[in-house]
Amino acid sequence: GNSREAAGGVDGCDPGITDDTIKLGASTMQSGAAAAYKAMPQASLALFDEVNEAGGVTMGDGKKRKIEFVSLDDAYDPARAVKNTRQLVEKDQVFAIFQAAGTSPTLAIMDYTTKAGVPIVFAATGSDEFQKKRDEGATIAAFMLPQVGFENEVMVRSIEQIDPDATIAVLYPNDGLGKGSLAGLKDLVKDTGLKVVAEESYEQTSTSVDSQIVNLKSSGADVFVNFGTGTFVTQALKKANEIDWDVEKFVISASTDVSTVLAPAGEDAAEGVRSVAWVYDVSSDANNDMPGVENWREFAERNKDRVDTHNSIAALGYNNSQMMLKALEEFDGCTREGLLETVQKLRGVETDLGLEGITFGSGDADYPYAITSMATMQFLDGKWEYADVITRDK
Amino acid sequence: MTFFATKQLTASYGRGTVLHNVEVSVDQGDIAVILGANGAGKTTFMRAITGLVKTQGSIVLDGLELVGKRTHSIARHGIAHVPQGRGTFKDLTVADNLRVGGYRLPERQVAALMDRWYDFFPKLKSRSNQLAGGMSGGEQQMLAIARALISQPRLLLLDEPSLGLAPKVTAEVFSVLTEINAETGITVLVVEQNAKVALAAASKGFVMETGRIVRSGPAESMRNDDEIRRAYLG
Amino acid sequence: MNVFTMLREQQRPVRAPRPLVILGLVALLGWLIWQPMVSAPYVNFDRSMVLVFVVVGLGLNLLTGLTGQISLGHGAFFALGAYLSATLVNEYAWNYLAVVPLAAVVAWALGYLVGRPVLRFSGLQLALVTLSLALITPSIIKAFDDITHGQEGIILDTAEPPGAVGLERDQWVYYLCLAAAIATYVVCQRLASGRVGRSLIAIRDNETVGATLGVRAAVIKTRVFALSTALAGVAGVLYTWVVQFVGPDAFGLTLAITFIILIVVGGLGAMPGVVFGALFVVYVPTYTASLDQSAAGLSFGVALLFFMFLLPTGVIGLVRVIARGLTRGRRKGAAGRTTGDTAQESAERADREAALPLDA
Amino acid sequence: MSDPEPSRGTPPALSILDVRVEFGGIIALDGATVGVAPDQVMGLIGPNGAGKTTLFNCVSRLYEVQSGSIEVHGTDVLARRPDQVAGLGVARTFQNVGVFPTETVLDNVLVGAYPRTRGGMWATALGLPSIRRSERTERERARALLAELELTAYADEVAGQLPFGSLKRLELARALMMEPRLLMLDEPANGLTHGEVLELAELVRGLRGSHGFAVLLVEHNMDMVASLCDEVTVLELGRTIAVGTPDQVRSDPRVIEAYLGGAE
Amino acid sequence: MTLLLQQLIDGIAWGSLYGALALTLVLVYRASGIINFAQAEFAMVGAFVAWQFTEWGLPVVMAIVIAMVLSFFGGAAAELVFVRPLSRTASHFTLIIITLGLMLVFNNGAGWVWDFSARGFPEIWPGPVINIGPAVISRQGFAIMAAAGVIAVVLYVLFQHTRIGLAMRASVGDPDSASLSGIAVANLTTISWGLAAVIGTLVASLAAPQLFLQPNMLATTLIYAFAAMILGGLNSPPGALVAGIIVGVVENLAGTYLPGIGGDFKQAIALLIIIGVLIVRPQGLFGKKEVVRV
Ligand SMILES: Nc1ncnc2c1ncn2[C@@H]1O[C@H](COP(=O)(O)OP(=O)(O)OP(=O)(O)O)[C@@H](O)[C@H]1O
Ligand SMILES: Nc1ncnc2c1ncn2[C@@H]1O[C@H](COP(=O)(O)OP(=O)(O)OP(=O)(O)O)[C@@H](O)[C@H]1O
Ligand SMILES: CC(C)C[C@H](N)C(=O)O
Ligand SMILES: [Mg+2]
Ligand SMILES: [Mg+2]
Repeated sequence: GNSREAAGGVDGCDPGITDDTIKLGASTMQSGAAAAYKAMPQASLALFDEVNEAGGVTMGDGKKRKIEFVSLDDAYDPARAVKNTRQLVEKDQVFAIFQAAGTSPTLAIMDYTTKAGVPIVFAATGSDEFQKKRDEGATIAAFMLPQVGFENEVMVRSIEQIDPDATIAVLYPNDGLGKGSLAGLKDLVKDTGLKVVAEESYEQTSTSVDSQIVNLKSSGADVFVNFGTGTFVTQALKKANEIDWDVEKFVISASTDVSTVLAPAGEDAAEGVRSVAWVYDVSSDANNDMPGVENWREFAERNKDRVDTHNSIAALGYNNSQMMLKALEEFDGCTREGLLETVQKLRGVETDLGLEGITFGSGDADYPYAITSMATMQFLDGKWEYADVITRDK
Repeated sequence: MTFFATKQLTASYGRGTVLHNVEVSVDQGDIAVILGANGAGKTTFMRAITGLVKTQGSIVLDGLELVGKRTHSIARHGIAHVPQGRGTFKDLTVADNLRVGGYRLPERQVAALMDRWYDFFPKLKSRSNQLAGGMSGGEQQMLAIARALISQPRLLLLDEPSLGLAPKVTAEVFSVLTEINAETGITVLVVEQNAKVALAAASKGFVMETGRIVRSGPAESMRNDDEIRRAYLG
Repeated sequence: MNVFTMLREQQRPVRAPRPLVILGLVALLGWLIWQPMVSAPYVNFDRSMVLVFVVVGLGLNLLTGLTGQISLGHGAFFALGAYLSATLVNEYAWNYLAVVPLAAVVAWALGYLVGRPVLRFSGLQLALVTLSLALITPSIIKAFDDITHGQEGIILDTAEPPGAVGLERDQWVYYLCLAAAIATYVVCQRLASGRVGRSLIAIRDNETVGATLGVRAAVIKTRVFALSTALAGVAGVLYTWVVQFVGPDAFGLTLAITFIILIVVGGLGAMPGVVFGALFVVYVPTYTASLDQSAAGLSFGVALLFFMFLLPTGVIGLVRVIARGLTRGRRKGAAGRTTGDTAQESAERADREAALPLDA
Repeated sequence: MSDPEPSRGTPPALSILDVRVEFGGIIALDGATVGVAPDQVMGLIGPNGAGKTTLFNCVSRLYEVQSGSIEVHGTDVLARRPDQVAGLGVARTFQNVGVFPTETVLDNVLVGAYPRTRGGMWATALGLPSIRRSERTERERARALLAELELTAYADEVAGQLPFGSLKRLELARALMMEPRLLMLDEPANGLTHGEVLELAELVRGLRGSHGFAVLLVEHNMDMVASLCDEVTVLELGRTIAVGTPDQVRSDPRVIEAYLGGAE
Repeated sequence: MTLLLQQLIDGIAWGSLYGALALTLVLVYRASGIINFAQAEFAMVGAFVAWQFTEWGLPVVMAIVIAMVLSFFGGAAAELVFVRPLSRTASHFTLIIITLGLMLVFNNGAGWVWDFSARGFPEIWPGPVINIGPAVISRQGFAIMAAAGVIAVVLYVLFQHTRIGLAMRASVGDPDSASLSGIAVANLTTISWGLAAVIGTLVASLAAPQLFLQPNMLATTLIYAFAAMILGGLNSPPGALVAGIIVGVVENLAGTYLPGIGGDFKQAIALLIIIGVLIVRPQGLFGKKEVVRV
């Protein structure tokens, strides 16, 4: 782009939208340590392409628009996320940032987008930080991971159901999410019979968490809450099993993938693990008979080359994109302002992969997270058994 | 009969050719000396023989073409090369240096040969367990020569063996060379600045200037040549 | 002699008539100053990043290229500067410009303290130690999370242009970085040539011999190390102006590799080369990312191999060889050995001519 | 007799008294004593391993001295760091050449100007004009020296590629660039033909005449020693066993026995 | 008490892994005088190859063996192509950069082929854990210890009691003189690179069930392997293993009992060990000092 100023859109409209196209963009981690998340934008691209082939999405103003989705890689480096986002806004002139991913990068770009008046919608992150940001007026809405505080709340409630005065041992990654979760948990148990008696942290660059698990066991706690992610969860389960530490184990919703997280630990190692969820686990074939899951399987089949049907991250991308489509159908303006409001208003939206009894959208401009109800679940002989849905009360 | 001969030998480093059509031939049992000013290309010639520089042309040892062969296999065909300015393994002990010399011989034989050279260079014996890097310049030169001879070569290349050696030792080295040469008929090709001693021991002589052989002939004829006297003997 | 061997050999700077040099310099400077006026903000920010890397790269080149001391750990000092800027500006409301000298001093002092013991290590050991430092820099940052806010990092709103100058933020930052880069370049260029430069190479080639010529390796090495860490620190500050965010993940192994690429791609020991290195590390990843999730890292790896093999003298080596080719006709012997030109001749030539702008 | 001439008022260029050096049991120097008067050329000969180079390395402070004293022009060297010795006007060459292989021949020589010239990192960074000026004059000086040692053809070559003999001459040029008051040469004739040796001797004598410095010369080439040295000190097993004119020494039975052998 | 014992055992188990990797570094260092920063990545790729064979239905042991054979050629090829052409002329810096380049290429190459998500890896010796008093050790961990021990001894004998060891030391010191003595320097180096890769593949395949297979599997262990190598004295195989175990144990105990360290800051220990050793005892526990002579 050599023209100094970002050319404004036509007649009162913001840049990035025309009568037959709307341009969305996002910088996400697609290489390096967190490269697995590339599956998310991939799924979105696949879905949008299908929509475009069918002529586009019919938006609130009755016009059919094709969706252009520009997806850049920041390798989970916030600095590059900022750089990319500037480029998206100034060069590609996207209308909105859709499905930004990761806490640090999303936090990093937020001030810039807010200044530029560009909304960040359906981002794949749930740190409590965003509540603060929203209170400061950030142009964000309907993030597609549960607010960490809320997930903790759900977890605490189900621990109480099991044993109202249980002692808890916690493993957490030494990062914003991990420490935030720990702090949140301690906060929640304050006025309950529950008690955090041991906490161990690990670095994303650690070799193993064996030593931490051994220490946690020696605390004699009744419940093991594991805020870890990825292989560290698998390692933890495996080690706990080896030194047979059989207590109630909780993992966070981000670590519930059967094929990549639970199964590798060994069949009995993951038996009985508890967590929460808002979409069906696609990594196992347990729920294939659900109509929504069937849709997903067919979609994945149609886009084999880009979408792995058993990849939960891809499934999230699919889910988020369906939310985006829903929002566009509702949206009848052509300003970024307008889109933000539309997304904020979304409520009770049903998607293919949403668990039964769970809908998305807070309908509350002040609460920038779209997930307001979750199901508790337990991992029993190789599959997740979903139990009662808990809804956020405020 | 010619035991060793180079034909049309040219050698070059990355840039610029250093040797031009060098033709040298020596018979079995010869001790041949190569004289030449500094920078003439003597070292390059030696390095060319053992494949340490890029060369074209032909080098024949006892009917076997060496050009194109890798250094270690050239060595295995019975050529030992004492490079200019040491070439000892600084972080190996004196004894290990000698063992490397006997790398391809049976242990027992090596032991015997080592004793022999210990006797000739007592200094080495008294230091057999010192790291070679600690030895003095001359001591290292002795070590290099001993190591070369231990490998029982058929052709011995010496690049300025007297370098850093005390006059006495230089004399001794050349006399022992003639000894061994008489004993085993080993062929020796030596680059030497100490022409006096070298020509005395040698049977044949060559003069190299700017990468070319400009004179060659029997050693004594050279000893009596005025031009050579002025430049190399004095 | 063929081109490949020329590319492998260290090439001396190509010299050109002084008027030409002046002209070139003026033109270049003009372009650099005019560009941001007509470029989109993100373009200016990218260019500012290039300049930031130039500042780091120059210091590293002085240290590694000339003095022969490998450091893969300068990311730590870069981070130091960045976090100083972030915290002082955010928490203590410092003037963002005031942070620059402070960062320089602090990074210099720390570099001096670290350098003193560490620079006694051999090349391999040094590489190993500094690589390890790079590996744990992020966890060090997180360990001080009460200051650094650990993983979340720090968002900072800084380097707002003074109203008087009437520039946008991106332009203002660009000019600041440009000024820093030029100043650094001049200093490093001077240090790289002449008495000091020769002593650095002496240290690289043979410390013992250097000592007998009065070169006090221990001290000089430490000073150069400290200088390079100071520059890394300053660059860290500039980085925060451009990015307006600091987080631990930006300062790990990848950054270490990036820094090495800076000098390898440009050309070891050749100050102008750093510019090419900086362009490489800023722009290449943006193109590769679209290929595959591994392409960015792969491209860096391949670049390292490629340059070490085919272009050990870096882009600058190539530039010089080409320039030679062009000037050869004009002055025979300019290429490589100036055999035959006598003392006075070449001395005079040196007077008549100065170095090319990008090629001192 | 082994004392440096006491007669002179000015202190000797070099006086090494009773120096002892050990390397884990190996006694390299065992009370060696050498004296060099100002503008004297002193030869230093002795069998291999006698301790000649070690002696050099002691003066250069590259080796630690167990006992004894070393003074250069009356200043105690042992109290100095290696890099400070150069400041005392001591220049040396190395037996197995110590050039900077990746620097050009010209730059190698220019490093020789280091101890004489000013301009540290700060001054250089600021680009003070004085520095530019001295740089220019030194360059001219260096080129002149290269011409004198017939190395001009190599001036812009990378030093690593020079033939051995040229390397020795390059080292000499660099040493002379230091404008030394004491020049220590470790086997400078290595790799030179008889003819070249005589030229070299001629050159050193000439330079000494014009610049006036003392020389300590380690050399196994007796022609060189004879044609250059005013006096010769003989070292054996780290001890000084004889001092005298070249002819005296050459005819000294102990020297012949230990060093020269029949070959003379 | 149980805690201490368990931490000790885990420390030894992981330490053996670090030690085993250090062994591969030592082997290459002995043979070519350089530290191959890509060594851990070689091993990782080897494990991936083995995994690929298991995916294609081969029994795990056979898969690993085949992978080991292949990695010999892989390692040798890497040396032939990337190191040998430069090894004689090039500076340390060049070679370091080259191995860094290889590290990136192998890591991201693996990511390209197998992507970055973690995979389980079958155990060669499945079954319940082994009880040691109140504490336990996984069979896999035990296997690593055993393997590392054997390898260390074999390498020690190779270096110390065969001519090959002598030849290696000679080649590193002065390649030209070595080949002038009839030593096939280049082949020696190439073979050692091959062997190092073989060992790496074995070790990585044994560790994979614990670490879970993904391109960055061993990247995090690299720094510990460095620490082990330095502490062990750069070129002593037993030294590397012992040092590795020391590092592992220290790491675990410090992580457990030192308040400041904690689970997340353990890596710093490795760096501290490295620097500390280099300053206090550069030749490491088992290395020997070098003379410097001018
Ligand atoms: N590595 C190298 N690269 C480029 N040129 C070289 C190299 N080594 C030697 N030369 C050139 O080859 C020519 C001959 O060098 P060489 O060492 O063979 O001479 P020499 O006769 O051995 O001299 P000396 O008697 O001093 O040892 C010289 O001009 C030298 O510059
Ligand atoms: N760094 C060292 N470590 C161990 N021994 C050493 C060291 N330096 C010198 N020596 C020993 O000290 C003695 C004297 O060595 P030096 O190099 O001074 O002899 P030199 O007189 O120069 O002999 P040359 O005429 O052969 O050069 C030798 O026996 C040598 O082995
Ligand atoms: C390489 C240099 C330091 C010279 C070495 N001391 C020698 O005299 O052999
Ligand atoms: Mg020679
Ligand atoms: Mg000596």
